[in-house]
Amino acid sequence: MENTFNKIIELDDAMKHFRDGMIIMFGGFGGIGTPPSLIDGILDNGFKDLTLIGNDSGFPHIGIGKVVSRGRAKKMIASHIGSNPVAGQLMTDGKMEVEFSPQGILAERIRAGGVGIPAILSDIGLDNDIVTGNKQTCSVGGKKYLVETALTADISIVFAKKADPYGNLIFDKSARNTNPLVAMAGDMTIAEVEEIVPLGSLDPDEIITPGVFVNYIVPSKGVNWKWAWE
Amino acid sequence: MENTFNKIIELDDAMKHFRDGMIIMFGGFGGIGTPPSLIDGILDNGFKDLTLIGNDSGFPHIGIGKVVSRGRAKKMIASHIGSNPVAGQLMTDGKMEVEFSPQGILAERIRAGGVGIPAILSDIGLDNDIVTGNKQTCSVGGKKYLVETALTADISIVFAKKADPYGNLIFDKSARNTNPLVAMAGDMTIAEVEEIVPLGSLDPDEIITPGVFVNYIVPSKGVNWKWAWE
Amino acid sequence: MGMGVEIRNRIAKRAAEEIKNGMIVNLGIGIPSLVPNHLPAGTNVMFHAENGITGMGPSPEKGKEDENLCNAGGFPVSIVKGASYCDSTIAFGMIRRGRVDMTILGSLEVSGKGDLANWIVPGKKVPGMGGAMELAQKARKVIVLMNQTDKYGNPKIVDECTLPLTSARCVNMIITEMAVFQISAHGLILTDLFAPHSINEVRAKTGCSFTIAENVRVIN
Amino acid sequence: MGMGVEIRNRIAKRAAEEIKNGMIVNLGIGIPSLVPNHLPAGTNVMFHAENGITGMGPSPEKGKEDENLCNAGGFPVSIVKGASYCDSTIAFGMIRRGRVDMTILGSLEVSGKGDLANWIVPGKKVPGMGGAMELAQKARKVIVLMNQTDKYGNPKIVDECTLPLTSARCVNMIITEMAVFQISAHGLILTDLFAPHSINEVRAKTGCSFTIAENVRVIN
Repeated sequence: MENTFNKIIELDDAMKHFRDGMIIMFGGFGGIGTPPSLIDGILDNGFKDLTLIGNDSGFPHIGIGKVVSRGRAKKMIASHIGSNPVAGQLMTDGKMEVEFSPQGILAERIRAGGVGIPAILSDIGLDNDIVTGNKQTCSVGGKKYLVETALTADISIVFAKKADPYGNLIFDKSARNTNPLVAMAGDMTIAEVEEIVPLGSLDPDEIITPGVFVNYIVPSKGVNWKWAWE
Repeated sequence: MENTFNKIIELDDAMKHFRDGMIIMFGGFGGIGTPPSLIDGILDNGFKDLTLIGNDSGFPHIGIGKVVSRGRAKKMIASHIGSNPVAGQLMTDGKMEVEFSPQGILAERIRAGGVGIPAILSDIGLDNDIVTGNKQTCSVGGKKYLVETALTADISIVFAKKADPYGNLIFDKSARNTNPLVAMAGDMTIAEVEEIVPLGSLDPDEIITPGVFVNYIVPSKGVNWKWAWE
Repeated sequence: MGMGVEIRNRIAKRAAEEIKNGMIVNLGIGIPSLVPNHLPAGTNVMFHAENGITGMGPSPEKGKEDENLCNAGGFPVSIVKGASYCDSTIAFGMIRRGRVDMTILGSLEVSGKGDLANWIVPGKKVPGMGGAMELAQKARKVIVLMNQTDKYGNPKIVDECTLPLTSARCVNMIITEMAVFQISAHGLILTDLFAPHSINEVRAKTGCSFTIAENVRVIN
Repeated sequence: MGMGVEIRNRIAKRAAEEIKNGMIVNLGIGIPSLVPNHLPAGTNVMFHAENGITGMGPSPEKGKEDENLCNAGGFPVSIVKGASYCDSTIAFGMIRRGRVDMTILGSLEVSGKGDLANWIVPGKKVPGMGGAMELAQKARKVIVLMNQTDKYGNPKIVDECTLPLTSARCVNMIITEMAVFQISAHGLILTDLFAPHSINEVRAKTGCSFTIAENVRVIN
């Protein structure tokens, strides 16, 4: 494959951009749409003290759950950790800090980071201590709202069905979920893709994530975990 | 064509939902992507005192410009009116109020309305009187931001390339522009479409606007104006 | 929920009656997932999932699962004609914009005022709210399907929730194995009774007062 | 701008030198639209339009225009391989997120500090800011192409802008028919001179002081 924009790299080269203590944002929802090879790369290279931002903590052996279960995260920002009991245990034991954000608001905060909006206002969970935490409020038109600040990351990792050499991405069915949002929010974005196709072969009307937001493209080795329903 | 969801209607029936003094939001950018038959319907039915929300005021005989030029709008919220001298004259003469919003922030305000977010914070034009107007500010992390409130409308009108009977929409090239955003922001949304295709014939991965947001579908009679470059 | 299949299906069937042609409906896990089985053939309803599906269909046959086509709980589904995929912000945009007509979910407790507590058991289970708050606050109609009592026999419909709220005053209807309640500005109203339960029996197992509709329907 | 084609192209050619492989560039109307004609063959650059195009190509031949493929000014364009369409929020997301490497635009006035005034002439022209503020504030590099003086011979590079600002301290480079200036923390620096103009001539037609780079390049 032509590598016109020098974005196509091997997994090992992608790993050179990671380091301990980083803020990593990951695409996916219950593990579906989370990039399996990049997750393995993070594990194999021993990166730790990570702050992970994404929809949920996956399952113990699925998706980001693999990283969480091995104690590599010092903090998570997620909407729930219910499907990963190890995450709950780490939180209870004080080994991992968890910041909960309502699911749709979390997605909007990630998108806000991705499109350079500093914050959004929200009325979700306004009277709920766990949501409000010590968040600032702002009154507009006599109504009080929470200031939900944008989220960005040092590196975003996403999983796509196809990429062209510019990094234009299309996703597969419900594996799209948070990926297009996460793809915009990283200071650097690495896309793991099932297939790389020649420039010009993706229909410009069908591209979901413009390559503008993608720094590197890594060919996927495929999902190597058993799904919860298997 | 099957009309399973009773969303496919004729232009005349669509017009029964309009009335004088309404807030109408329109898709399009410089006239491109603005629904020509719905615009003609509004003109032919004499609707007036309208508040129009959209990217710009088109050209005098193109897009929403046709409505503006005939003095049917009492107010516009737009990012510029530079391409329509009639709009400028109406503003100068005090016959039409114009509220300017930076283009990308206007698009975000429309999107915010569309996804039920009450407002976003913005640092665009923060020290510019015309942008700030009497807008509220909010300080986060020691930085001052403008509170840019969401925009919604009584009716949103959009222009799409194809619709299925559920109102799932795809757009044609750069005629997409603000249409998917406007489609979400209307209390009622009417899509004028070039082609209606059977349910199930649009690829679910390629649908840009889910039919959830579309109340009615009107077949287009096509563009009947001369483009500025013609 | 420790409930027999037959009873679970009876609850789901009653919930299915609330779904009208053209609606967009979000279903929680558990009994709510049984609701589609009880819809009359030809009902045009679009089932919505928070992860970005509009138009979910039934579970695929074993062996035909697609790992990239799953519901918000991570389990394989199919799609119907007219379905579409979107990112999570748009899926929640549908909810917050009021385009999701109904959500049918389970709960730990519901108060007579419609307060919903279905996400935390302090000191035991703090899994995060997921999308529950947005659904509870913003879906046009919130229907709770749950047992009349918890495993210790204590009423789950209460005067004031003891568990932390997911959202206040958001529940419109409760369907249990014993009865159906509407929650209006005037409080809790019993509208349906599942045979062979009696109103007195329901009263004994409800933690708050309720009124009784003029024509209580008895469902056999 | 009342400038000959040759001079306009000279300015555009100099601006084209600033574009490096892999960049994403937004072009304003007027002289900036000539810049692509001066790029070396094989430069991989993606031109960005606010209405949602990444990867614009040249204007189509007369008669081959597509009314649904136009730039932000409403005029027909084409696309290159690897192009994509998006909605306006994403097009501006690219700008605000710092993914647009450069914007090349015209101006009415620029101050020596890099203040940009290109959108309003009070009492005469109040057309709205369009996307100018976002581009000026958020593109990684802002290059202004304009005449050294207005039609009355008054300098357009000034100490303090007299017209309302589009954005303060945002311009990185100015290219006129006479010279090229960089704007740094140390103020305005003349780096290039277009023959046959002299530095004294430029000084006479510049409304603020500037320093001169060590090795001024003379462009013939």
